[in-house]
Amino acid sequence: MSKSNFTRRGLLKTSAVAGGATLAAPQFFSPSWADGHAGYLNAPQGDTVTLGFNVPQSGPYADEGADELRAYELAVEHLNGGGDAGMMNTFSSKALTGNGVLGKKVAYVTGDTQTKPDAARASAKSMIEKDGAVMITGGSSSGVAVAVQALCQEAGIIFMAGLTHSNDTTGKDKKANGFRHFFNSYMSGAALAPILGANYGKDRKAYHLTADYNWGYTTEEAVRTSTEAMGWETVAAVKTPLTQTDFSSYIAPVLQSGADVLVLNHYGGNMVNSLTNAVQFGLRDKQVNGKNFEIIVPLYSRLMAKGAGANVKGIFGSTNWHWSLTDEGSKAFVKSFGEKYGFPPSQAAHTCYVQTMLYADAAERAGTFNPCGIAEALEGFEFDGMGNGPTLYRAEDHQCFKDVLVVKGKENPTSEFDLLEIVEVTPAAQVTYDASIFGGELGTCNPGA
Amino acid sequence: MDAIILQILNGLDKGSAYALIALGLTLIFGTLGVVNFAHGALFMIGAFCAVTLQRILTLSHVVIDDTKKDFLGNPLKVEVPYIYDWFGQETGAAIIDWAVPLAIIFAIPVMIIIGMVMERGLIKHFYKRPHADQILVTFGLAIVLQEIIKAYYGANPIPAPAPEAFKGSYDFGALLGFDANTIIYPYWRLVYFAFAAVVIAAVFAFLQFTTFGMVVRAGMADRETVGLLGIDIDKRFTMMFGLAAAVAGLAGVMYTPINAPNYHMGMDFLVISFVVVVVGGMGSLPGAVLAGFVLGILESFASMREVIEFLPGINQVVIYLAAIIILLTRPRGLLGRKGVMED
Amino acid sequence: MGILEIKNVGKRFGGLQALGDVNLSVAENTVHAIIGPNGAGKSTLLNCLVGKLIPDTGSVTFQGQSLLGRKPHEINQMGVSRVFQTPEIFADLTVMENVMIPCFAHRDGSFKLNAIGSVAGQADIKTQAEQILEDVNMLDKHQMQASSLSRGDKRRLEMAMCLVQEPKLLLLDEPTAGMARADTNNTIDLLKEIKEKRDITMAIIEHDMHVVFSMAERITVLAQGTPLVEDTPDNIKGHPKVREAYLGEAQV
Amino acid sequence: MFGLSAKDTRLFFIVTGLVAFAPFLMNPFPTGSAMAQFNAGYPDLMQRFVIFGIFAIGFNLLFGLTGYLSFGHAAFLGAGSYAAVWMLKLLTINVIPAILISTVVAGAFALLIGFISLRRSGIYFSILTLAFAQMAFALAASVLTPITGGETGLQTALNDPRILDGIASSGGNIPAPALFGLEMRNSYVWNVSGWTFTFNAGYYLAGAFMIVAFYLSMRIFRSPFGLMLQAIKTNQTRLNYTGLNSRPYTLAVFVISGMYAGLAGGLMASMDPLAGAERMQWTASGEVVLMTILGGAGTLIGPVLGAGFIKYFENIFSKINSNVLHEWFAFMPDGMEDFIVTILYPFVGKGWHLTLGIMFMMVVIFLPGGLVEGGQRIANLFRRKKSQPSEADGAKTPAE
Repeated sequence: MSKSNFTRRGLLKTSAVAGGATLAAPQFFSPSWADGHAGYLNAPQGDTVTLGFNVPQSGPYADEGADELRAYELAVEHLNGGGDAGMMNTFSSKALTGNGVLGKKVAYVTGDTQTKPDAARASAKSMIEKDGAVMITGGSSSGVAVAVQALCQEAGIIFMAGLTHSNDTTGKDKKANGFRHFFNSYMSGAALAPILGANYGKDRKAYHLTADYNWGYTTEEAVRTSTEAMGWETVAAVKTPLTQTDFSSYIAPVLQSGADVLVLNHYGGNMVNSLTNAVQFGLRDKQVNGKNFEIIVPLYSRLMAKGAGANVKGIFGSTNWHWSLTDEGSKAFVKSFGEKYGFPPSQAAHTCYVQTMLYADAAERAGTFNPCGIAEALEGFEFDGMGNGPTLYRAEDHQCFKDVLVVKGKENPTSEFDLLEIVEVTPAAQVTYDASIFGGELGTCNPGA
Repeated sequence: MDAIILQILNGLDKGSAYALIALGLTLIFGTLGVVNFAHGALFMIGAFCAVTLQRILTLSHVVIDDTKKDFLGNPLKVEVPYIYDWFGQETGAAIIDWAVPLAIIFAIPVMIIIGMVMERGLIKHFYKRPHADQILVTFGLAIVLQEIIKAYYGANPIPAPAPEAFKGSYDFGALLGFDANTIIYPYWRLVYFAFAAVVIAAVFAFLQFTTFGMVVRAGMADRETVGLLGIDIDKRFTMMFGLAAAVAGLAGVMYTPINAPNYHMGMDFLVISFVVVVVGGMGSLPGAVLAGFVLGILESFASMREVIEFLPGINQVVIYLAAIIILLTRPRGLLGRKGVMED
Repeated sequence: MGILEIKNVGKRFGGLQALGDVNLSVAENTVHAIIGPNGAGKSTLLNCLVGKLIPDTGSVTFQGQSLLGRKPHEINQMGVSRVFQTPEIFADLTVMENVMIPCFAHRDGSFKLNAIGSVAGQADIKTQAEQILEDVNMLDKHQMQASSLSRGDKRRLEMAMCLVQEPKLLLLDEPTAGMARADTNNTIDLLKEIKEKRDITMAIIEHDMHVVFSMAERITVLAQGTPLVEDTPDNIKGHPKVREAYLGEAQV
Repeated sequence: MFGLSAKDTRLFFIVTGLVAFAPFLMNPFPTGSAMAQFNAGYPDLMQRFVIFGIFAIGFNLLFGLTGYLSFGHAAFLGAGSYAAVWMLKLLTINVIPAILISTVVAGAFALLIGFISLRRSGIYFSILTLAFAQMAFALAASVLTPITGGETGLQTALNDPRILDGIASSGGNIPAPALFGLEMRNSYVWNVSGWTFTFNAGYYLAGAFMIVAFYLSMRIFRSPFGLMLQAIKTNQTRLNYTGLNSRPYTLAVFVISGMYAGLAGGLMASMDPLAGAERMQWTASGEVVLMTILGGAGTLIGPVLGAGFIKYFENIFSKINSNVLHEWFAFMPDGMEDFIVTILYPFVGKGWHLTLGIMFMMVVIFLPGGLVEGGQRIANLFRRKKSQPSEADGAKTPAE
C-alpha cells in the first residue's frame, strides 16, 4: 500500500516518535491524511500531540537547560493528568483539565541548542521535519531565541521562548508566531532604577561593563536610560568581548574613573567571572565620592548566583521570578517541582513551565493546534495565578507584561538554593512601555501549510 | 601614568597565567612535537582538583534543624561538615577556607599520575603518527575528560574562593605616591603572579641543572642518539608528560579563585595557549614564557577604554593581530628553534 | 668564459667568515670537483649557487646571467639541477610520479594551473618519464612508492629526476656520501654514462677522493672559505699546498 | 568516463547514487517504530550532510593534498554565508546569485588570507589562519554587528529591498529562498506502508552541487595540478629544486578550498537564510579538520564520510533522551530496564559529546586511515579473492 502527497512546505507526517509510539505495528496514514489539509503544519495525528523542547544540553548553559527540561517534563506530566497538577490549580483560565490537550496526550521530543543559533535551528528543524512537533520552546540565550523564532515563523510553528532577556526578541526581531513570557532588558532597567535610587541615592556615577553583543547592548541602553533619567551620571561604558574570561583589565581602571557604581551588563559565565573579579579587586570595600562603592547586575539568575558564590551578597539585580514568592501559583509550582526533583525551580524552569501551560491553554481555548488559532488565543490574553500576578500577553508584540522582581544577594543563605532575596515586586504598570519603541514588524501568523 | 602602571600590573598577571599554561604545553608540543589538544583539559582538571578537595573537606552529615523551614515547609536539613566534628568549627572552617592552596599538595601527585598514564596509555603510540592523528586523538580525549567532569560536577561554574586572608586588594597607588585607590591590585592575583614565577623558575632550573633535564634536552635535540647511549629516553619522556601535566594542573588550581572553574574552561584556554607557544617559537621554553607576558600585556593595554574608543574592537583581536605581526616579521616566533614542526 | 662564473663571493654568518673571496670558473661540458676539509665552505658555496643563500659580496653568473637574488625554482628553470647529499625525492609518490613532476616542470614552467587535465592522459610526459627510467634501469620499479626504494635506487631516481629536465649544469652535493663501495662505484658508472650520453656540465662537491679522482677533469680545493688551488687531478695529487691543507689529514 | 579512470568512475557513480537515494537510505526504519529515532532522512539533516560534505571535500583539497593544515577555514564558510544572506536580502530571493556571490566572496577572502598566511608553513601557517579566523569571528560578533547581525546572526526581513523581486512579498511573511520559484523547503512526501520518505528540493539542489564539487575534486586529485600539490606535501625542497614555485600552487588550492567553503556557506544560507558569527569560530574550523581526519585525509570520499558521521551524532544522538531509552527497553523487566537505561544515558542526549569523543579516539586508534580504512577493511573481508594483492610489495595504495 502506498500513498504519496506533494506538500508546499517541508512537512513530515508522523505520529509522535517519542512518548506515544511503541514498538507496535507501523502506522498507515492514508485515511487520516485529511489532517494534512487541516490547514496547518504538523497537525497532530492519532491521539498524541508532540511538543519540541529545545534547550541547551551542552555548553556553558547546560545546567540551566537541564532545569528547563525538568520544568517541561513536569508540565507534560501535569497536562496529561499526572502529579498534583501544579499551577493548573491556580491558573485563572480553567480550560485545561489534565486530559492532555484537546483530548490528545502530550508527548515531547528534546534537542540540544548548544547555545549556538545554528545548532539550535538544526535541532528545531529536526523536531519539525522529523518528529512532527507542533510547537518549539526553550532556549537560554537571546541569540538562540531570535534565530529559532525566525525559523518557526518561516516553518509555520508556534515558538514559545524560554529564557531570553534581550529587547530584540519581542522588539526588533519579533515574529507573529513567537511569544515571550520572560521579561526583558527594558523592564529590568525600569524596575531597578527606583530601587537603586532609594538605596544608593540619586547622584551616582555609574561605570558600565557591557558584553559585546546584542543582549549586552540593549541591557546597557535600558539601565543607562532609566538611571540617567533619575539623575545618575554615566561615566563610561566599556564593551567586553563575549569570550572574555578574565575581566581584570576592564575592572582595574574603574576606580580611577571616579565612578562609584559598577554596572555589569553580563550574563552567565561572563557575569560570574566579572562579578568575581570585581569583588576580588575589593571594589565593594572602597569609598568613592564619600559613598560606598556599589555593584549592580541587571539580570540575575540563581545558577549565576550559585556560580559567583559569596560574591553576590548584597548586590542588586532583577529577575523574572523567584521560588521564594509566596503567591498561590508560585507556591504550587515550587511544591510540585520541589517534590519531584528535591530542590526549588529556577526562573528559567518557571518561565518554561508557564509557557507550556499557556500554549496548552491557548490550544484548548482555540480548539485547534493551528498556530494562527493559538496566536489569536494568546494575543491580548489576560491571566493570573502563574506566579507574577495579573499578566497580559500583549497582542502588538507578543510580550508578557507582569510584575518584575528586584532582588539582592542574600547575606546569610540557608542553603545552596537560597541565594537571592526579593527586595521589591515592581508592578507591571511600572515596566510597561509602548510597543512601537523598538521597531520591528510582527508580520502575519504563518500556519505553515 | 597610574592607568599605565595598572595595565602593566594586569598584563603581568594575565601574562603569568598564559605563560604558565603555555609552559606546560610547550614541554609536550613545542619540544616533543606532539600536538596535544588535551592540554586545556589538563588545566581544567587541575582546577577541579581544587574543587574536589573542597568537596572532600566539606563532606557533611545532615542535622535536622526544627527551628527553620526549607522551601517546601519541611524542617531544614543543615549540612555539617565532618571536619567540624573532628577539629571544631573554627579550625574546620579555617581548613576549608584554605582549600585552594591546600589543593596544590593534592594536585601535584594526581596530575603527574594523569599525565604519565596519558602518555603511557595513549600518546606514546602517537609519536610517529602524523600530526593530524595526534589532533584527532587528543581532541577526542579532551572531550571525554571534559564530559566526565561535566557529568559529575555539572556545567555551572563552581566558586572556589581564595582564603579569607587574601581577600581584597593592595593599594600600590599609596606606595608609589599616587592618590589612594588609583592603583589597587587583588592580593590573590599577586600571589598568582609570584606562584607562576616560582613554578616557571623551578621548571627551568629542573631542566637546566638536573641530569634528568640534561637527558631530556639532549633527547629533544636528537632522540636516536640519546637512545643509543643506553639511556631509556622513553621513560624520561613519560616523566616529562607528568611534569607538563603537573604544571598545567597547578596553573589550574591557582586559577580557581580568579575565575570560578567550569568544565569548559580548558577549551577557552586551549586556543590562546597554542597561540602563545607558537608565537614564542616552537621548541623554546623561554619563548613561551616571553610570549605569554607580551600577549598578556598587549591584551591589557588593548582593553583600556581610551584605546577601545580609538580603535573599536581592538580588545577582541589584539592577541591574534599581535600573533600575525610577530609571525610575519619573525618566521619562527620570538625565540623559535629551526626545524621544529615547520612542515 | 665558463658556463658558471663565481667572482669574489663572500658570505659571513655572524662572526664566522664562511666564504672569503671565492673565484671559480666551471667550463662547459666538464666535470669540476670542489673538495676541501670539513668546514671549508663547500656547502655554503653550493647554497649560494642555487639561491638558498645570498652571498654578501661578489657575483655568480650562469651562462652570463646573474643568479643572485633568484629563487631556487627560478635557477632550476634556467637549467641548473641539484642532487642532494641525502636523496631528496617525493617519498610518498610512486617512482613514475616522481619523474613526471620534473617533466611537467620542464614543459610547463614554474607554475601552471592545470587542474582539470588528467595526469594519466599526458602521453608525451609519460613517454619521457618512461624513457629516463629506462636510462637509469628503474622502469620495472615505476609503480613502487619512492620511500620503499633502496638507498641506491633513491639516488638513481633523484638523478633521473634531475636529468629528465635536461639541465645544462648538474650540481652534485656529495652524491656518494654514506654509500658502500659497491654503490659508490655504481654511482660513478652512472654519472660517467650520463656524461657520455649528454652535453652536460657537472660540479661535484665530494669528500671521497676515489670518486673525485675517477671522474673530475678539474679540481678546486677550498680551505677556510677560500680556493687554495685549482688544477687537473694529477697536479692536485702532488700539490704541496693541498697536501698540507687537506690530504695530509684525509689519508688518501 | 568524464575523464575519469574506470575505478574513479565507479566511485563517482556510487556517490551520485548515494546522494540521489539518500531519502531512502537515511530512513531505513519505519516511521513510528522505536528505531525511527535513528532515521536521518529528514530534509535539514540530509542538507547538512551534503553541505558539510562540500566543506570537507574543499578542506581536504588543501589539507589532504598539500598537508597545509588551515585552522581557520570556517571563516570562509562564514563569509560565504554572510554574502549569500546579503544577496537574498538585497538582490533577490532566488538562490543562484546568492550561491555564486558567496563562492566569489569566500574566494576573494581566501586569496587575501592565503596570500599572507602562506608565507609560513607548518604550525606557523596553522596559527596564522587560526588568528585570522578568530579575528573575523570576534569582529563579526561585535563591532561589525551592523553588517553581520552580531551574535544573533544576519537574517532576512520583511522589509528587505530585494530589488529584482519587486515588492511582491507573500502576505506578511518573508519569502523563502527559492530556485526560480521552487522553494528550497518544498518537499515531496511519499508514504509507503509505514515508511515515510521525504524528497526535498533544497536537498537535491545542495546534493547536485555536492556531486559537482566531488567530481571537480576527483579531477583535481588526478590532474597535474593535484600531483604538484601532493609533491608539496611530500617534499617541498625537492619541488623547489625541480623548478616549481610552490607558492602559486598552495595559494591556488587555498583559494579553491576557500571557494568550496564559501559554496557550502552559500548553500547553507540558501537552505536556511541565517548567517551567524559562531560559524566562524575556531570550534567550527576545528570541526572540519576533525571531519576530514576522521573520514581519512587525502582520500576522495573520506571527508564526506567524516562530515556525515559527526553531523549524525550531533543531530541524532543528542535527541535521545531518557524517555526514549525507557521505551526501547520497555520489554525488559523493570529493574533491568532501569539498569540498562542508567548505563546508556550518559552516552546519549546531553552526553552525545562524550560518545563523539570516544568515537574519535577509537577511530584514530584502530583505523589509522580513518573511516575509509574501515570501509576498505570490510571490503577486503568480503573480497578475499587473490589474497593480499599488490599492496604488500610497497606499491602505492591509490587514494580512494
